[in-house]
Amino acid sequence: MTNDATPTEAPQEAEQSLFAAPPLAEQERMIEAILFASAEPVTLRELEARLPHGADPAEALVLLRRRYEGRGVRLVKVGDAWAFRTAPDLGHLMHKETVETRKLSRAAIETLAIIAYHQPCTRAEIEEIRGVAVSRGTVDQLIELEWIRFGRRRMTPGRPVTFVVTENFLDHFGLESARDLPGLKELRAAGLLDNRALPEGMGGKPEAEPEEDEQGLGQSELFED
Amino acid sequence: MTNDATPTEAPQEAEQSLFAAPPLAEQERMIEAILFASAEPVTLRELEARLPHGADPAEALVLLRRRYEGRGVRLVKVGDAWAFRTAPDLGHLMHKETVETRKLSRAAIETLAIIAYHQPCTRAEIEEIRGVAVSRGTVDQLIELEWIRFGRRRMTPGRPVTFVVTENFLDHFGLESARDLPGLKELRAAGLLDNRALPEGMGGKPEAEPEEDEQGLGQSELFED
Amino acid sequence: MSDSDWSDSETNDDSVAARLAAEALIVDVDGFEGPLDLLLTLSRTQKVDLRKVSVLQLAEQYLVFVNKAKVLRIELAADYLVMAAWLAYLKSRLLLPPDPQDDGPSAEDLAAHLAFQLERLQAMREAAAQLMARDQKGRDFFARGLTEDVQRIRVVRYTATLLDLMQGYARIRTRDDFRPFVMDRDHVFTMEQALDRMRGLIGYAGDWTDLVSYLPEGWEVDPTRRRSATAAHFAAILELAKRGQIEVRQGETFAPIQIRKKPE
Repeated sequence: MTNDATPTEAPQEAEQSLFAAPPLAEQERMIEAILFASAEPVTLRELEARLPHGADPAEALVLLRRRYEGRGVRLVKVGDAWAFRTAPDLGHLMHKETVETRKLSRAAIETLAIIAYHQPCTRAEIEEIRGVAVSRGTVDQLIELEWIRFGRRRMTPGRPVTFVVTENFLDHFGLESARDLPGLKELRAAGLLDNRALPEGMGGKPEAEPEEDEQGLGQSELFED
Repeated sequence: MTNDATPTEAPQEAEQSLFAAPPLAEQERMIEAILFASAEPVTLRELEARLPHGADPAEALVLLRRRYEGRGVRLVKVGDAWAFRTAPDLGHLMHKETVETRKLSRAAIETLAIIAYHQPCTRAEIEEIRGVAVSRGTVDQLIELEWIRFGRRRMTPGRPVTFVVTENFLDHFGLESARDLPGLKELRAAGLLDNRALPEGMGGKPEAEPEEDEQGLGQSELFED
Repeated sequence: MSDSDWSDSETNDDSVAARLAAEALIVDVDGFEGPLDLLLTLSRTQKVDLRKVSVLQLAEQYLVFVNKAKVLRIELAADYLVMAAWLAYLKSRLLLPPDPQDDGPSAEDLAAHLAFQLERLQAMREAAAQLMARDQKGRDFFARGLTEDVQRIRVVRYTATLLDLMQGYARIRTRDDFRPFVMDRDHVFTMEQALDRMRGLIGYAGDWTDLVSYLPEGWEVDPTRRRSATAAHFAAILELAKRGQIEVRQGETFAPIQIRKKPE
């Protein structure tokens, strides 16, 4: 991976970009610079906007990701965005940078997992799964952490709000997308993510039954493509 | 998370570091990660303190610096410390242009309209028609937009400069020449004017003919109407 | 949770040891996140796969727990009691032969659903644990520390249409047509003025007098002025009449309006 080969005429080529997109190697350099400068993931769209006209960030990103394989930092995808992150096996060198995070309560962690695996997910559904009321503080805390946000309202009576996980959530847990949640496939195969209707007459818990199509839609949107 | 690329032996090596310094390539990775994540340039001394015992950051830094030669970011020495910085030729990527469209102010539109209908036209004439002083900013703005430019000086006392509209102006407003601007009669027919009697002599469009009217004579014709 | 035998409803409450054990568990109720969580914990004592858990046995275990809480006079939250009632109902349904006239869900369906709920809660617990065990940002991997601000350059693009231009021009060229409307105060007599006048005059109006005779000098001839003064004085006498200071009369429509001071 010696880079001595990188053409020194690169800057001149950049000037020619008024007429043609810069060479791929040059696009790669540019993306490298942009992503290095940002702590937040940068969306493909923004990369496109910031690169010279005619550049193809998607292609250059493939090259760049490969270049950093096995390095101390690596290129990761977060939703539609890209970011450099240090390799996880080097975390022990970073005590200085470690951010002390508030310890999440068991309720908050479970609520987060339920939202991630069932999204979009209403409060009633969370409560049905946990068998206990979700306190306002729990949801607030997760929203404050920017790990969940409000999704679309469910088209059922009362039009309840739904919760979905955010890009920040994906970034924090090193996930490319919600489809990469650990064990998701197995859970789905076991039918444990189904919104199984309660048998009628089940005591004292008239939970809102989400409309099937809506639920199905949301799920497939998020996980299946 | 795709850890596949990370050399799997790395963590083991790190553990072995209790007894021996990690290989140079591994030290390079470590420094790369530390410099990447640090908010400030890191001194050699601090690197030494943070790397496993026996590591030689100076040597690894040489390798790392070489690795980033010609890339989008480079390893630079800042005083006694080291940091990654954007390659100087890519500084322009750290700007993000946002285009904001704004309506031209009423003063600017009126000034522009007077120049278009009466060109060549002096500032004093514009003020006479509008009945208020024309601010410098308004004229500057129109010049900056390349919608007006200076015409020939008027051969009257003080030799005032005149303004005329530009090709850009015609381009922007889809006109072939300033003569194509509709006259008052047409404006009224188009419902742009109140349908009431106009003061004498205002019924027609002033025949602005820039080429011929450069002199004061042509102008007086226009304004006496 | 202690390993006391909760399925044994015969526990001797008199035994101090048993009481203590029971208390330990009951006190633990704070540690449970609702009845479902308690059920999940109880189901572990069956030491079988959740799919094979005996719901009947579980229901019994739960009811024992609730009864012990009652004995110890520990107040359980309402949802624990609701669950207890429901489990008692389920238990009876499971034990009795099915009622052929009941077309609702069978006791087995209800039991299966409860088992599903427990399995799902368990699965979510495990998923949550897996999630939290992942490498996390700020702990295991890190973002760029020395970021560079992206300078935002705002480019303002001004626009104007031909219509704006023409309207602007039209506005200037027709401006002279507009003359601001100025109220001609010389020919207006206000009600306040009339009221002031009349207040001074009614003292003399012992007999019925025509309103017209009260109009001020110089206001009776010019029609514009007369109209204004008449209107103002008419309004003024109405006000005075309202206050009970004068009386007003009019013989017929359009007949002269007469006023006099109200007799005391």
